[in-house]
Amino acid sequence: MEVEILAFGITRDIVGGSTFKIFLEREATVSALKELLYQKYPKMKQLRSLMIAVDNEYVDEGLELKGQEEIALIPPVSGG
Amino acid sequence: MEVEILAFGITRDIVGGSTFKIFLEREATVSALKELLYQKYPKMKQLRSLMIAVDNEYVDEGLELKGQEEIALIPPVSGG
Amino acid sequence: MIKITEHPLNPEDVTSTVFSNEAGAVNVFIGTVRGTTKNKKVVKLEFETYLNMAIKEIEKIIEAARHKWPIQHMIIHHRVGTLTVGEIAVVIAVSSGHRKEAFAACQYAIDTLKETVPIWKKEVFEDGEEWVSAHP
Amino acid sequence: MIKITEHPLNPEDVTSTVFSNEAGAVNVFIGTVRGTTKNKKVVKLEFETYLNMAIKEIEKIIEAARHKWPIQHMIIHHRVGTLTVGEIAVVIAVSSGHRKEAFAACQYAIDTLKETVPIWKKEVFEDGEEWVSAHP
Repeated sequence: MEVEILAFGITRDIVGGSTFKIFLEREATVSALKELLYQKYPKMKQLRSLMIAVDNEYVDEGLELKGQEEIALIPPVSGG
Repeated sequence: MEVEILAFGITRDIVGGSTFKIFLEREATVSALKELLYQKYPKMKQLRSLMIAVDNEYVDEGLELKGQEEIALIPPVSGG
Repeated sequence: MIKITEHPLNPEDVTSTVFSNEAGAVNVFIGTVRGTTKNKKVVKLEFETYLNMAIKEIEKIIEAARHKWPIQHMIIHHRVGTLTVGEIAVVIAVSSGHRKEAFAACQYAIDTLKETVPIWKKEVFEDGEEWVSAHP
Repeated sequence: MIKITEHPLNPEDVTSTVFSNEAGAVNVFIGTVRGTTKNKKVVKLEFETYLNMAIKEIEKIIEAARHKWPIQHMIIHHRVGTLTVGEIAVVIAVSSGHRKEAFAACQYAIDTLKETVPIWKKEVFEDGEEWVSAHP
């Protein structure tokens, strides 16, 4: 399945845009998504951390993605 | 020697004025002054604490008074 | 209670909102743009946010603070967009009956905001730029 | 830097004075008159001070805070005279490079002020009055 992903901060710079599309197996886990991202964008491996948010919530690596969610890359935050 | 003493807060209420005079032996200590005060104004013994300030500084009980200082009674403070 | 905006923040507006006749203490934290970082001169900061999620995460902070301490009110305003040196990035105001809780809740709020709320800042120097905290 | 006055305090004036391009954090404590204490309704508070000594003791607090933490500025304003419920009794503002020091120095300042600075308050209730903390 093709999913659209939101990218913020340094991940937006790495992927070259605020959204991008990626092909995932059906019910791929968040962990599998991160592996794919690291393959496609090796610079993401150098980040201090990379969290995934699904529908505006931080999620665990084991969560299975259905393809209808709002998925976002959350590099280390630095507000305040 | 007769010394004039400033009284603040609840000590002002106890002595009935913002200044009062008291007779002290020459070179009486702060401790001796407090004893005299407790005798003359027993309500001062009920305070949570009673500090003496000499020339705008907290002083120890052993300090000897010369009679020329600015002496003040400092009951428990409660600013803020 | 929560605002994320591109417009300048006004600490007085935030603070005046938390006063209450039942509160004896108000603590306010204001984060401003420092002129230097790691001995480099900062020209400006660019803040961006994942807005809906950021609002949700700030709501969680306020909710958690209410459970941890008997606070009266907590208001959090954060600015995004381009900020120059000296400008205010965040204002957090807390009121409570006694001072200990106001300090603790305010410090908890800014510490947690910096860990969980999806807001990012890029420092722009005279000779380059850098996403803050992105790399180890 | 230090003000003890019978006039209303303005937190905005105090806060704006501590901002600096080298400070990334500002912490402000505001103490207000609570409407109830020990379940009794407060009508008003009467503050008095031993002015010269109070200024000296506040100077010591600021000096000690500067030695303990790398702070930029610390301002302390205290009101005296008659205050009604909700009015501001004290404002302390501190700026520093990083937030931890601003919080620590501000909390130290209000904690120490309440222990050492010769200012006294009398709570006036509907049916009596009491010097705060005078008795055990």
